Amino acid sequence: MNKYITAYYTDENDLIKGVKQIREKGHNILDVFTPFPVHGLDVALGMRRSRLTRVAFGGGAVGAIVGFGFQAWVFTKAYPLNFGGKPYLSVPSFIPVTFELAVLLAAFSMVIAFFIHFKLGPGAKTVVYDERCTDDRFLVLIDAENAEADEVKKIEKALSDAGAEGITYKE
Amino acid sequence: MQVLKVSLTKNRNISVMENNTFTLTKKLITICVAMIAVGIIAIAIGFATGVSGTRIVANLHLNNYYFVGMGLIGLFFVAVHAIAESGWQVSMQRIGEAMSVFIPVGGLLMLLVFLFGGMHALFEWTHEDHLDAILLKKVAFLNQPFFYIRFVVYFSGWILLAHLIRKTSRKLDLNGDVHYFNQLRKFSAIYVVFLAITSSTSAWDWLMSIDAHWFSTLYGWYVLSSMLVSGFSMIVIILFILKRMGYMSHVNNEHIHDMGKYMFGLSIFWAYLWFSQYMLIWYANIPEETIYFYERIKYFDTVFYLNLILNFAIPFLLLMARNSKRVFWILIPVAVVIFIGHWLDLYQLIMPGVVGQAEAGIGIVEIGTTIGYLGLFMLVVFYGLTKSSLVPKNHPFYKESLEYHTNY
Amino acid sequence: MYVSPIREPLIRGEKTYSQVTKDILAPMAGKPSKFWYMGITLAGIALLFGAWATYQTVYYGIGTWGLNKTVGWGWGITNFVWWVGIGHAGTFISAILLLFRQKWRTSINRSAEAMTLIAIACAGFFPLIHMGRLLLGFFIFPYPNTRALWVNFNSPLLWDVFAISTYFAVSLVFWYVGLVPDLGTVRDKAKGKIRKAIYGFLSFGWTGSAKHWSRHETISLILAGLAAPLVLSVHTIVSFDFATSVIPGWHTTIFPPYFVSGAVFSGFAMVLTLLIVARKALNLEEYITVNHIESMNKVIILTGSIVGIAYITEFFIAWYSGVEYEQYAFINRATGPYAWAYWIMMTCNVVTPQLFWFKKIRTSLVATFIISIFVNIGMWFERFVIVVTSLHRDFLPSSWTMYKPSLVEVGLYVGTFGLFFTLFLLFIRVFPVIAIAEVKSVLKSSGENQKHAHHE
Amino acid sequence: METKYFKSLEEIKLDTRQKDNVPAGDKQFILEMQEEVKQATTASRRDFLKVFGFTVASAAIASSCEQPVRKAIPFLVQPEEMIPGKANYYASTFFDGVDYCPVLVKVRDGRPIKIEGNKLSSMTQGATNARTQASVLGLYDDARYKNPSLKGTGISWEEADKQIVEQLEAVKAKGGKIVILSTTVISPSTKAAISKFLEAYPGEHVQYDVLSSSAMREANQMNFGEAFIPSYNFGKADLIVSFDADFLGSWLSPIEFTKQYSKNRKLTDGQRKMSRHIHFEGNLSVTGSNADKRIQLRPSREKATIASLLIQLRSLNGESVASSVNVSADIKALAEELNNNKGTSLVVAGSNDVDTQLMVNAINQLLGNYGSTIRTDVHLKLRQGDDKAMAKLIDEMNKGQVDALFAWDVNPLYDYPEAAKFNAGLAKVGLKVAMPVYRDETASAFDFICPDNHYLESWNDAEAKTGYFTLAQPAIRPIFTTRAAQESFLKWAGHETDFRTFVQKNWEENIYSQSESFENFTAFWNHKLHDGVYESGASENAVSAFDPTPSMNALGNVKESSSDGIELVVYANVGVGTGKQANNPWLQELPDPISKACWDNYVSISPKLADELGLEDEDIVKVGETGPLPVLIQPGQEYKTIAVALGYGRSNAGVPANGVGQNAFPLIAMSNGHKQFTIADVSLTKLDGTYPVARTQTHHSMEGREIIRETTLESYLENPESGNEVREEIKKHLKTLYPKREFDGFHWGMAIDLSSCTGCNACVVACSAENNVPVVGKEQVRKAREMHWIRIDRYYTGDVDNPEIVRQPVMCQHCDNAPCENVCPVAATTHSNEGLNQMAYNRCIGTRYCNNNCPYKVRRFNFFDYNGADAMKGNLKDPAEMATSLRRLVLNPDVTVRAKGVIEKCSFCVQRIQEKKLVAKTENRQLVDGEVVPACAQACPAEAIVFGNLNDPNSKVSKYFASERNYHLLEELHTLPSVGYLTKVKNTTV
Repeated sequence: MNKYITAYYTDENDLIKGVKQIREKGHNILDVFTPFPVHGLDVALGMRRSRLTRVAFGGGAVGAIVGFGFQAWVFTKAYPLNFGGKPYLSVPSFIPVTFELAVLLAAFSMVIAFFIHFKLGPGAKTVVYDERCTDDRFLVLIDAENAEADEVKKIEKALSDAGAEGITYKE
Repeated sequence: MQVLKVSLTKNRNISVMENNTFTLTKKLITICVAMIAVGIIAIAIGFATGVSGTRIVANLHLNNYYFVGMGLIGLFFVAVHAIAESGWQVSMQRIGEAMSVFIPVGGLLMLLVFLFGGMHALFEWTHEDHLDAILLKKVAFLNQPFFYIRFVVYFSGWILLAHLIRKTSRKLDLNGDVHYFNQLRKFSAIYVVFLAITSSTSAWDWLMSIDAHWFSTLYGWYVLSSMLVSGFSMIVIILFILKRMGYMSHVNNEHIHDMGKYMFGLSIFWAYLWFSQYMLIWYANIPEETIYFYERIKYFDTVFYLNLILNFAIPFLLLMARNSKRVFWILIPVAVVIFIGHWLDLYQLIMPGVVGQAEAGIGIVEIGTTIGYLGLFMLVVFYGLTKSSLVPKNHPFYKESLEYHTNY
Repeated sequence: MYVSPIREPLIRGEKTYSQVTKDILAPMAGKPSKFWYMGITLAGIALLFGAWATYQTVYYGIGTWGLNKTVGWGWGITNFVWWVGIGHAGTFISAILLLFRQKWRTSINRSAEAMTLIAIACAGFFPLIHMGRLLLGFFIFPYPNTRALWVNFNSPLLWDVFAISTYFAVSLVFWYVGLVPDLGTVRDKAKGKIRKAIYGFLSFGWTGSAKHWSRHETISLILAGLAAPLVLSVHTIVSFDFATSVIPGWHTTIFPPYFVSGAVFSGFAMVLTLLIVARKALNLEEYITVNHIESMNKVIILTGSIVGIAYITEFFIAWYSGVEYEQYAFINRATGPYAWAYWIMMTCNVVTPQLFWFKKIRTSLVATFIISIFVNIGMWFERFVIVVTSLHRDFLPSSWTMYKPSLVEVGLYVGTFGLFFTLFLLFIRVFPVIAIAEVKSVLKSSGENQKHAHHE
Repeated sequence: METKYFKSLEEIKLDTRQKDNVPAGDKQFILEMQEEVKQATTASRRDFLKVFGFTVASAAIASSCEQPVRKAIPFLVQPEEMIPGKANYYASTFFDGVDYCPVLVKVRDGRPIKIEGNKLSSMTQGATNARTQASVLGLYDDARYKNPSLKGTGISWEEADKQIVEQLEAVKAKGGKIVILSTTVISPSTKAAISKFLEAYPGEHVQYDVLSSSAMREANQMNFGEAFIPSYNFGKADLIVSFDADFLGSWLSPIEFTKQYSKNRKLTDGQRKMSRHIHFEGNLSVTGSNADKRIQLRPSREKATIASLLIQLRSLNGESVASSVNVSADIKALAEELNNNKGTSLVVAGSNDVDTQLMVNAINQLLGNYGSTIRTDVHLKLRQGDDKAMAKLIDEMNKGQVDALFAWDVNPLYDYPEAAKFNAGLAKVGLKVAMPVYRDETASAFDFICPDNHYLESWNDAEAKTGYFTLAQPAIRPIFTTRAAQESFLKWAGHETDFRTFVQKNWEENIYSQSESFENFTAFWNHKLHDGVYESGASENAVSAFDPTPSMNALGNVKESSSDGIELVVYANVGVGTGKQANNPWLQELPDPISKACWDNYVSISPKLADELGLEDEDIVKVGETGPLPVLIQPGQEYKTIAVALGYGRSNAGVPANGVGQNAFPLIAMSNGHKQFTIADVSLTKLDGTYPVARTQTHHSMEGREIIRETTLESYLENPESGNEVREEIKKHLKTLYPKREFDGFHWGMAIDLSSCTGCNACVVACSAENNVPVVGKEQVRKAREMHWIRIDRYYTGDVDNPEIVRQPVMCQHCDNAPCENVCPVAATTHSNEGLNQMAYNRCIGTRYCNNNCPYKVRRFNFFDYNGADAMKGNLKDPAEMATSLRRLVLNPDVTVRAKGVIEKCSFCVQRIQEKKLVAKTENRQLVDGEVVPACAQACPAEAIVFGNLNDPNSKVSKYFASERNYHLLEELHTLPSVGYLTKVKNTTV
């Protein structure tokens, strides 16, 4: 991406209002960079609900099934041993490990999915539009790749109407 | 919290969209009375068809305990949020307050059952001539005078604190003075502490001592967790009824979501305690403890497993998804399942020891009596709701509750 | 979101977002203070003591400890449970308080979680070192082997392996996921190139994108949802180590919830001990306010009272059971040769936290600091009482013995303190001790300046 | 056979019980030692060690999983009858001057590794005691004198022989006195050899008993005209009255007596009567602790009490005596009881006082016990020592009248009360030859040390009782350059014959003639050598009729004692005993059955006296001039009677023994020429400080728990369930949440008859020997880390001043619902399909979780590297020197030596089970009940332990389990132990 427009807010409430305005005007906001999660911004930006919960559920289910299944296999098929007269399929004994594996896999599958999906990770390439985005600025990023000059103007206008500061067009 | 010495009357001008007074309609009374009648008829049928007195007494005891528990948890709902200084539940705390009105009613019924033959039927340890060595060791605790003294202590404490909390809550509503809010918190704290102790001791008295030889340190907390789930589910059910009647329109999905989370979380918590108790006893397999589960698994297997399915599997699976906790059409069926499930939980706590496998059963008597108790309970709760405004508008956190939204 | 005006602000001072960044990053910048050096030196000495004790244990054997044929576990497992317990506060704060939407967690969750991870590392050391054959400790993992022999899934110690490692792993992930945005802030505020590069690497390419934030919040929430039962499960499973047995004083069904409660109790006490010092040393008094301390003290009353009720319940049921072994175990606790330990436990855990019912005391830093240390001591003794007094006199009086720790055991305990403080001191130099982004997110609703704005 | 090392094997027949069932093909695996072995014929110590390099290596391999196999060299020529990996058993006899026991020696790959009782002896019937069990370790005692020496310098046997003979000739020439000082000699062949020597060099043979019964001999001389000790039969006595005779522990022939005693007290197999045992004593002895009624009696009051009994008995029989002695009500009752048991009672006294023994003889005579419970035609030959002869010898030595002294296997400089006097006299003796088996204090004062073989290296025979012959054969070639003393005597007397030939010849000439059923002597010899036992049924010449006069005179002399001072009893305990085997770590670590203390002797003192004197456990005191000694408060001790064990305080015995405890022998007094083991009016001085004592049990009350269930005979006969009523109640409630496992095939179980166990501790040593149980030393025991797999719990019940003692052997209960198995994370302990709770040592990572979870606390943890099996070197913790390369030879290669950090415990001797199963399998038959015998059951002289298959309803153990007396320890926990206990039944009227 070579051409884009950035503008920032210094207050999250202004940001949300601004974002709503800009989007109402039909401008597509590519991304917003904020120093902290702004409540309601995802709604304002029209984001879908996350599907990471499903990944977590899947991971957890796999963890539970594999965990329980493995224990049951070991105790009944692979190497049945008599421990203190307990039944081979000693279900209550299998619960803790099943639970832990479910949680472990749920957590890890979800977090890994998150990092992979967003290509985040140790040493990931970072594009910083404004270093203060992680401090006190709420930066709005609008794609201007294929925008004509008047389109850019329109966007800049919309941004300024929406109360954004520091409107910058980069080529 | 440092209390601001400001009158908060300025919060009063928040517009309330609907009628803030609950009216106990004839229709409601009729339904409730009809339910009570069903209960009485069922008992009568029971006697007529030769259902044993022990079974009927046990059944009455079960319902007494179950619905007193509901009342206690209703009050607990108010109290625990008051001391936690949380705001979101304020708009529905009247339901909890109203539920607590049942405590004296249930207490009276319980006392009647005890006084008229219940003690002998329910508690083996009252058979003073036939105590074995182990029961003799327990006489210092398990004796009738002390039992009644404890009974009186529990109920007077609960009734008094329920009264104080309701009264303070109403006062707070009248003038919104933070002083009353602080008082409410104080009474709530006392109640929570008192309940923390008495919930266990009363469970030992009224439930655990049925199987007088048996003991488990977790028992009191297990019973409390069961009470919590069923009580919170009952709040949801009443909330639903009120909403259907056109009240409580300010209660939105977020509030319901939170109640759903309670039902979900507490069901897991109940299952956790169930598992802890069962697994530890199963694992050590010491006969003095295993006898308890041995009887239940062997002779009450259906109820034993149904207990787990209704109270853990169904709430866990159905309420896991976020959205299912936000809609009544899932939440209410689950609440009903929980209501039935925890009734069954109590059934399997009481019946094996009192009635035994030969006589026990769930028939017209049990179902009918429970319907009757439910009718009585509802009637009392509805009556309770008429006693104050339905929404405590002058509560300092009222606005918080009203403007409640969260994305989780 | 509306916040009632009668609620106290969580962050003091007129803070702007950039001021928050500046304040919280301040301890990481510049040279460490004299106190920091003193601290790390002391911690290093303790660590060396621990290293010596570890050598003694591994080379000469568990015989260098004070254990015997009857008391098979002593300080080692006491310390293990104690440290695991302490390791419950962080995740409890960040997970359960998150679920309960307690905003005051934001100022303390980062350091509490770091403390958790370090405490778990300290705790994990003990099950390892207490093994007679440490070098064969890998037997405990179910890996395929030529003997086709697996592990015993019936064993609570094995459950422990799964529980502790899962807990550590998930807590680490939870902590780091929360840390990533802040590391982005550190990166962007970094002056030097190397520093920037390092934090750039560590920050995983974080930019603060709204998409990232949205999903970040989702995973934080789900992780909290997962970590909440996990945190309960860990101490539950630790309690199973004892409760599954047949030993009177160990085998009791109340252990799971009571251990969890005790764990949170001791964890909060440790967090208080650390934070009351740290907020002063790191100039973070406006972020970790008396309000925070008071809130934590309330959790201490709650959990301390649960623990107290559990003690009494146990004692009563032991009598009520009519089982002579049970009865003796408890009479022995209260009147036997280790009665002093029992009464220290009772005093520290049941009596002292009740002082927090008084607002004066729970808002006093000095009192809180002292009581938090009492609670730490009391909770250590609780585990000592459970482990040692139950074992030393169990069923057959012929085998009754006494147990006294050796210098090596003391060394191992002191050594974990060394480890704990070394890592904690490094942590405060390397990572932001307060979750910057999270504090900023509640600044509007709970910051002092914003509150005033609401009041006109 | 070229390999001289195994020379003894060629003559010995293989024990038929050990049939060689290994297929021929397997023999190709047989290992052999080569060149070095042959060179070892000259057998210097160094050579020996070289030779043993192989064995050491194999022991090391067998005992340590982590040590690499260094070098395995096959046998060039395989010794006959020796199959690697298979044990051979050789019949032999153990007698060390104190204890006598016919034994079987288990030899594995050339090494004797275990002693078992020989069942063929009708005298002991397979019984052993702790010292017999432990004696195998003495063989590998590194402190033993390894070669002949002269004034501390090693010399060759040739040189020693030459010089001794030269000097003997000189003494003989001048007509000087030659004396052989030895312990009691019960070997007819040895006696013959000594006669041969005394023929060549006229002189005297003085026998010296550390635990002397010379007063009894003298009394019998007076009553019967012959100095002898009759044979007693406790099995025939329905009423036993003992005055301080510790007949189950140290008095005369305790192994034999325990067998007899326990047989007559068993209520199994439908027997409905048991003997009644009344015991008078001041010190609390093992025997006293087993009595049905124990009466505390000050030693100084003993004589008067016996006198009063005699008076009362006489008056009951119409013979009145005028005496100033009072007769108490108790004694009247006792006399009545005795009088009702005429001919079936037995009265014994342990005192070494002639008058006492005379009166006891009169009592037994009066009761008609001679001929029934006491036989005068069969003599017990174990105590032939004469205190007066010994005193005379010392006198003569001091007068310079003794020119040559051969001290064979005696240690008077340690264990003679007037050792200084002996030492002084010794200086005046010209030729001083010591012939010790073990290193001791005496030999080092002698010029010549001509070390004797250990009994496991020697040929020998014995006649313990008239006509009861046993043989001893070497199970190994002498480890050091030692020589049988008999061979030395013969050699010096000019007889160039080895002792084996001599014994054989002696038997052919003197003993064979008594036997008819063999076609020739060789057949007879081979048979008897195989059995180890030959009981000819011979009896002594009749003694003269009982002469009551001396007894009546003695009675007349008795006066009531008015002594009010503290009285002392010195006694030999069941472990260290007289100190002969003090250098045996197994015995040192053996807890005393009463005090449960080990690694020390101490002053036992009554609680009341301790209170008066302000003494507490572990305070230090001086008794007379002996001390400092720690104090242990001992309930049951008579108010003013204190006791100290003998056998401790060795100064030159070797590393484990030296400096352990104090020597109590100097406390022994002489009275009328006899050693007195009870001393009146001793001084007890409190010293500053304390001294730690290691005890394996520190809590002594059952705390009201149903641990040991007891009843009385009366109640038992009324209701066999009595004392065990609670079991039915418990059984009703034994509900389980998962079904009980069934075992097809075997389900091993063990039953222990609490009525029979006397607390002799033989099982403990047997178990240690069988299972390579480490010895951990005093410091570790004090830290409660002893490793014994079997322990004998002892509890006091009743009055603290005069408690009853109950005891219970406890080992792994092999629970079918074992709490320990559940919790091991690595599955190192699991249940076998034969009901065994098994440990996989290699799998164990040492969490000790199983140990914590064991309600019986029978699991033991290797806190340190006690035996060198650890992978890391240099961290050995072996204060008792059990892991020296020599002592390691005693290790049983069938049992893994456990490394540091590993839990271990009783396995029900699984190696024995497997061995017998294999035997049965190769013989294509079923195992027979009683075929598998764990080491503890094998060792038990009281047959208290029964082992077998619970799935076989006809097995003995099943019958025991079905008994109304049977119960399980902590059965209310539903651990389903495979060990059952039979209630203890006491024959008391209370």
